[in-house]
Amino acid sequence: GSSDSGSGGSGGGGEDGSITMGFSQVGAESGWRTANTQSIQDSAEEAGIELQFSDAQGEQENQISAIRSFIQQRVDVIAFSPVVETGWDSVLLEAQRAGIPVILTDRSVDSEDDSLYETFLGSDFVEEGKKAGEWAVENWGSQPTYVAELQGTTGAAPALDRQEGFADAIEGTDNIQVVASQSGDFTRAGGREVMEAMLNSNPQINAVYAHNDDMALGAIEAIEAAGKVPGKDIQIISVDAVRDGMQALADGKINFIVECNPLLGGQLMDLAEKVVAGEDVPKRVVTEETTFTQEQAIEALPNRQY
Amino acid sequence: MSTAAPRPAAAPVVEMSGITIEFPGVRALDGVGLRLFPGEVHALMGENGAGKSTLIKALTGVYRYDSGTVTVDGVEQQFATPADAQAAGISTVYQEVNLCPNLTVTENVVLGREPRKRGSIDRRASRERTRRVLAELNLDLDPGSILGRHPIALQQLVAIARAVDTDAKVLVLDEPTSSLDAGEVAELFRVVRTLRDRGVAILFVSHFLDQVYEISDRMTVLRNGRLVAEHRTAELPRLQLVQEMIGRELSTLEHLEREPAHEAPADAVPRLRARGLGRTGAIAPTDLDVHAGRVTGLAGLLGSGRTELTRLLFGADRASSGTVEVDGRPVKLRTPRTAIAEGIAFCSEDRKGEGVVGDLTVRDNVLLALQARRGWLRRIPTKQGDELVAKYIKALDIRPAHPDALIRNLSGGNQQKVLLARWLLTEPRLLLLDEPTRGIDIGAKAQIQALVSQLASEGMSVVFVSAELEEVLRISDRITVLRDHRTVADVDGSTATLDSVVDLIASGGDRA
Amino acid sequence: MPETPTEPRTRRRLDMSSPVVWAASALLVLLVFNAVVNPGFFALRIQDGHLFGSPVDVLKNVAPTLLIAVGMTLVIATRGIDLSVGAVLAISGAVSFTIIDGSSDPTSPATAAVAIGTALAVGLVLGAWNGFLVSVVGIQPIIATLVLMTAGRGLAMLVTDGQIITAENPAFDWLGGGFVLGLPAQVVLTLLVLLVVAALTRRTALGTLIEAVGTNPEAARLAGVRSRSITWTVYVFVAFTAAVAGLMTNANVSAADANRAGLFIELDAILAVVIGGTSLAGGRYSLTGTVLGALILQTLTTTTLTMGVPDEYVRLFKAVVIIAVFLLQAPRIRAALGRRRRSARTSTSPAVPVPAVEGDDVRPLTPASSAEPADATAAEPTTTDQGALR
Amino acid sequence: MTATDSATGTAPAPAPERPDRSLGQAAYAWLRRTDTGSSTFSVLVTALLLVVLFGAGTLRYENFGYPQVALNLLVDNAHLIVLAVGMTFVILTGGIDLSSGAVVALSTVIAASLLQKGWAAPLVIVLVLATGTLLGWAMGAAVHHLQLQPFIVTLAGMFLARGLCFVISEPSIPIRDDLFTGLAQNVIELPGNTYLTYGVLIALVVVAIAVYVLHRTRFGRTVYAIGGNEQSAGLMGLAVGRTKVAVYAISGFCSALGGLLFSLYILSGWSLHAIGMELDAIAAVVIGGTLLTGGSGLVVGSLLGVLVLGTIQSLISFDGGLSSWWTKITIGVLLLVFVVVQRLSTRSSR
Ligand SMILES: Nc1ncnc2c1ncn2[C@@H]1O[C@H](COP(=O)(O)OP(=O)(O)OP(=O)(O)O)[C@@H](O)[C@H]1O
Ligand SMILES: Nc1ncnc2c1ncn2[C@@H]1O[C@H](COP(=O)(O)OP(=O)(O)OP(=O)(O)O)[C@@H](O)[C@H]1O
Ligand SMILES: [Mg+2]
Ligand SMILES: [Mg+2]
Repeated sequence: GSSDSGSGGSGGGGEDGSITMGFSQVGAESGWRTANTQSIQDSAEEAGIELQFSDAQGEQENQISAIRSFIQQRVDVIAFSPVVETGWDSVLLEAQRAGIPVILTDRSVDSEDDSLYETFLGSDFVEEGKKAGEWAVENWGSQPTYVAELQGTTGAAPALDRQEGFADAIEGTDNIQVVASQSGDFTRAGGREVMEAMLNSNPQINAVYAHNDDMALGAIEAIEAAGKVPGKDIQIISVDAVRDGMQALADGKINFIVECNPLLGGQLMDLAEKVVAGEDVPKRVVTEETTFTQEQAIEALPNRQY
Repeated sequence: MSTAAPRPAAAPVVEMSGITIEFPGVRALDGVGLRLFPGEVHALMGENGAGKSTLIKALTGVYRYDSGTVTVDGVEQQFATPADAQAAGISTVYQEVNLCPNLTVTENVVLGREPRKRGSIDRRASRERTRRVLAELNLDLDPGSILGRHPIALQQLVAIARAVDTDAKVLVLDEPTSSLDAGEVAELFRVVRTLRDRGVAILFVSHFLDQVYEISDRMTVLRNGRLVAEHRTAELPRLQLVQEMIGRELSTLEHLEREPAHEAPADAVPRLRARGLGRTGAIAPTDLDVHAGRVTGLAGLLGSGRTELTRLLFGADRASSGTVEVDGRPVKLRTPRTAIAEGIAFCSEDRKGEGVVGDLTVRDNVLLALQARRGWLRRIPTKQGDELVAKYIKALDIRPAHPDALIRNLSGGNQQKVLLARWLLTEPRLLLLDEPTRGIDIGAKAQIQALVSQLASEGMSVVFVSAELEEVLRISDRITVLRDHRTVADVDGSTATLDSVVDLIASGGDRA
Repeated sequence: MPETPTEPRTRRRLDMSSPVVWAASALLVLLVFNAVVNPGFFALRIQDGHLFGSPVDVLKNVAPTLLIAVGMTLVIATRGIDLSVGAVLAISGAVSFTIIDGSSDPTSPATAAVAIGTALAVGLVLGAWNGFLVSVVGIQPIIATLVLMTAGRGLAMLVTDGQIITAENPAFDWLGGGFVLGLPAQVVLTLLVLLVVAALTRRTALGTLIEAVGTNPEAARLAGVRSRSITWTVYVFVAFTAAVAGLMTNANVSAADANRAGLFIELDAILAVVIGGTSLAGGRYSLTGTVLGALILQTLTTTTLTMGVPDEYVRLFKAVVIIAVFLLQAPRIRAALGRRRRSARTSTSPAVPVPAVEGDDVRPLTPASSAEPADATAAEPTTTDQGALR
Repeated sequence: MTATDSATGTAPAPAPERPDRSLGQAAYAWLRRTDTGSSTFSVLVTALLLVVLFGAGTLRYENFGYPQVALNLLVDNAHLIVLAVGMTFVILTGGIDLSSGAVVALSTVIAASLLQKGWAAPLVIVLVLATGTLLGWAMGAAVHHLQLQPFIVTLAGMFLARGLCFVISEPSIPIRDDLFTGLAQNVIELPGNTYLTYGVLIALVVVAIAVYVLHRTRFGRTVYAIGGNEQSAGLMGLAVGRTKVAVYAISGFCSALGGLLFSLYILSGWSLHAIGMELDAIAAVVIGGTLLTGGSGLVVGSLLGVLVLGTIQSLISFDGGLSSWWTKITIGVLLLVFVVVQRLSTRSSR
């Protein structure tokens, strides 16, 4: 939730033994992201780590300047979810020179020199696409399936990777055919508008692969408005597993969701403590993620945290 | 059609012939010719809307003409831009002040031909040059001050200074004197004569016949877009000139004689009584009484504070001291709206900046003040609006007589008439007229003066400001004389003479 | 006395030089293109008594943008601009959904009424705030509204706590998915607002006064026009339209997304206004043009979606089409086309002076540049500019 | 004519010599001085407010007072400074350039993709600058020759530039070229353990050139004149058309240069970079005291405007406790306080 705007001002921890972490978040562009932020803030408090949190409003330059200011503030460890994979070498080099270890979360960077960061904690978007594709092959492969793909923001890493993973997985399955593919910008409104247009131009569509739950939920609205039954006439796969998506899955409007777990606060704090203590950590830590079918969703729903 | 006038021996520096320009719906010029000789002052005469400004713009590359030829120094030219004309030695002051209000006086004067030192602008030299031309016109202005903060008349003088500051062969002045007082006109003419003696050809437009006869050597008369005649000034009687301009005998010319003074009950409560009204830095605390049915003239030199005072009376500027009573009731004139609610109307001297709403039609412009007073909800019914507009177009002879023409396409004088109509329409009880006859031709001027007298005799109070002292004298029942931002005298209009008022203005006088 | 040329007054003639005509032709071309490329585009079907099909989608999806564009037209006519409409839209959605979500009876019509009323009231307050900054404090509109554009989205997220809030309320959902006479409720609502605005500006003097304020504020002030209240009012109004649009867009997906709802809608709205031929320099405006502009933009979007233009080419495709529309709008090009047409008809008609001054731009000096007359009877180009809705 | 200097009572007299003034009066006159339509005073007010803002940060946050924090304002915003300079030219003529953010993105994408293909860095730099200038020139030509509104022309330019970005490359591309990485990572060490980047130097040089051009050349005067009154400028015989086209070309060039500096800063090319950066540039220019209607403003003001935005951003990074929404609200409120105070303190002087 909201945070106390007056709590800043104390950088340069470490002397008293407590750890100060500078964390630069992408923004708050989706429910997923807010859950992610929440988890990090809560876990930091639990672990007794002092968190300097900075929101980049979706802009890389803000992230870079935030990291610079963390360096100025002499925090003990820096963590961030990069807005984009490229272009981090300089600022990571600065952190390294200042002797501050860096942990990546959620998304990786494509630096050639992987000594610039200690470890990368996060999910694998290509893998998520693959999981979605594999389920599609298994369940749709037997009859002709015309898939509408609702892509995320054009050019964004999750969108590109989820598209790639899905395409890899369904390759060779002649029955599954992606007949339309448009960007819905990861939003409900986008999902709805794109789906409406696709239904008009491609009446044969009988399956949807949405790069996130929000777009799937928007598509459901469009499908229902057009008089079809989501989950039956048109089957839907989506990624994320946020609460609304899980609810739709439990209600039978979505058929399958690949989880992309935002709750990596706990793992992050563990890693941070180890890194600051100088212990060895693996270069890549994959978040614990699963997939949900309708039955699993009904079961999992009551304990869902986000 | 044209009577060829005997001309000087030299070859003309500019010769225009058969110039035709057509605007949508109006043939503004129809086969007009003009010859300018070196070393002459040539007056271009014609009523409002006759096509004078258009002819000048055709010459200087602002408008492209449909047919006809322009030769400069014997070479046929069609200038694509004013810059080309300037490069060919034609320097122009257009009718509406065309300077950059955001720049300083110096920057405006030297703009486009700044002195340079090693590639960059030499500011000291610019300033010096500006000082020199300003001094030549005997103009005391801070060259570093922002142009837009000066009254329109001063801006006009700066524009003239700019035009004079070149070694042009041809100097074109479109109504340069419309808001200048006698002193400045004299200075201007001195400079013009110097230039003429140097061999510069000067084209001069003015509606003041006295000035034209004083300065010009020859004149060309236009009427309704056509060339009427070209004359030597000395050989053309005034009456004939007027006839040629308006195409008929001017009966109203007699009206130019003195208007009868309106009787005012001495003990009556003034319609407007100002006590100690002033604004820091603009006008010293002033007392002023304006009675019903009378015309109060404000006399003074340029910058004496007449405009400032009228603006305070209208609430256009906020007064910093003093009180105002209307019909004995104290009122606070905080905004123009409060003034309008008291039945006060104000016609500004800056018609381009503060008067016309260029994108709107003549009709909307005429009805604007009335509509604003009624509020947006109660729209003036179309029929009533049409009738009112038609009435005033006719009464003030606005041309073209199209309610739906865009006002920005009207000639300067006609725009002024539209603005007058805007305020007359509201039937104010106190009418503040700041230079209402600026740029208006003699026929219309007489009409407007007659109208003002008539309105006054019907009970309206009028405050009348004009750079033309004769006009103020002719029309006013009382004259308040201002000098250096304060009132210095208050005299009876019926007994005042030109000399006595000039004396007062010059000496500062004693409080009457 | 010589005659002044009198012209027949032609208020209702089709003037080929008017931007509105060209916007309309651009739309027509786009529609024809769709019909050819996409035979199914115009296929309308009736289902449960409601109309369905791409044209209906276009109308429904254009509704929020159009609504805001109508308000924006008035703001732009006063020489202003409002960048904060997207944020206001988000706030309106956030407030209404939070109320519904938090109410004890989330499905009752009364709750919906409270939610809608509160959202609209908040919209009015925000508009008043913008209007205050612009007309009283005197801050340049673009910066004054930039403040709310930035902070407003923050406020919306503060209301929703950064979450996407979902709620189902039948009465409220009608705003998004309801139908009136077979047409989507959003379309009907927008039409209604449009008609009211058209009536208000044409049947009262509001339109003229707004134009006066936008063209020459000082002259308007001295003529006694309430410039300040008029300016203030248009900002309140545009915020109101944004609030209504917020209700629509959020009801459309039954969720309030404070962070993404209405993102960049201010650009779309401004673009629609400008395509419609209204100048950003203030003054004369055309509501008809705005409607056409918004329709062009939405048709374009729907076209790219139904055609299935590959994602990486979508923006380029739109850019090219929009540039083409703009080129058609260019006064010079229109003038040239108009002249060609005319001289084909009557070769005797005299050439009209072409603007010769470098740099005569929006307010040209010259008679010909504002509008090339189709023929001599088009004496008042700007009165014919305006369609029936002005 | 008349001497209306109210001190001198006598009638027509040659301009009186200005009496000697005290130091205070001289200072006051200097403050009130205007140069090409722009007052020194409002820029000073802006500068003062900036210092106050920064001072507040120093008081509130430990470490905010480090010299490097102030220098980082330049380091982090070198690209924006260049962008704002170009934007200042355009806005001074009464125009606007909405394409600059997209041109920044396009520049990073072109640079990154060409470098990835192994082109030589200097060639790439020239090509990027040429592309930006050409695009700007085309937009200027459309504004002038086709008489289209600057807003829509540059908006179309923005769509076009973004569209081209996506066509060139959807995913982001890293820049690994030696020249680029060298320029990006080698810093200029300054005393006191502080540093600046080469990008900052370039940006400051651009500012200096712009100041010179605007105030010491005829071209610059013409820019101000057009902003004051375009019609008049034309009637006064200035090269209005050429200047307008040039101004957009300059802005295009600055956007491309800003794009190169940005790609030094982030060492990558991506279609989604710099979204909305044109608004930042416009905001910086306007905060710096330039009127959107044109004709009044100083480049130095725009530089200050960028620093104001940068300071607000730093304050937020240093706070470390602001959620996404409080961040937005805080930015908005700080911006508001700034422009209101600025407006109120310069109002009386107008
Ligand atoms: N841009 C324009 N568009 C349409 N008509 C115009 C335009 N400019 C001038 N006219 C018309 O051309 C005619 C001549 O105007 P012009 O300005 O030359 O008159 P003028 O002789 O200078 O009058 P004044 O003494 O009032 O200044 C008028 O009827 C005017 O309405
Ligand atoms: N020669 C001058 N030098 C400097 N400032 C001047 C000059 N003449 C006028 N002003 C300024 O103009 C203002 C007063 O002008 P105002 O318009 O009230 O005078 P006016 O009597 O109406 O003259 P007019 O309307 O003929 O210009 C004052 O602020 C004064 O400082
Ligand atoms: Mg004229
Ligand atoms: Mg005056």
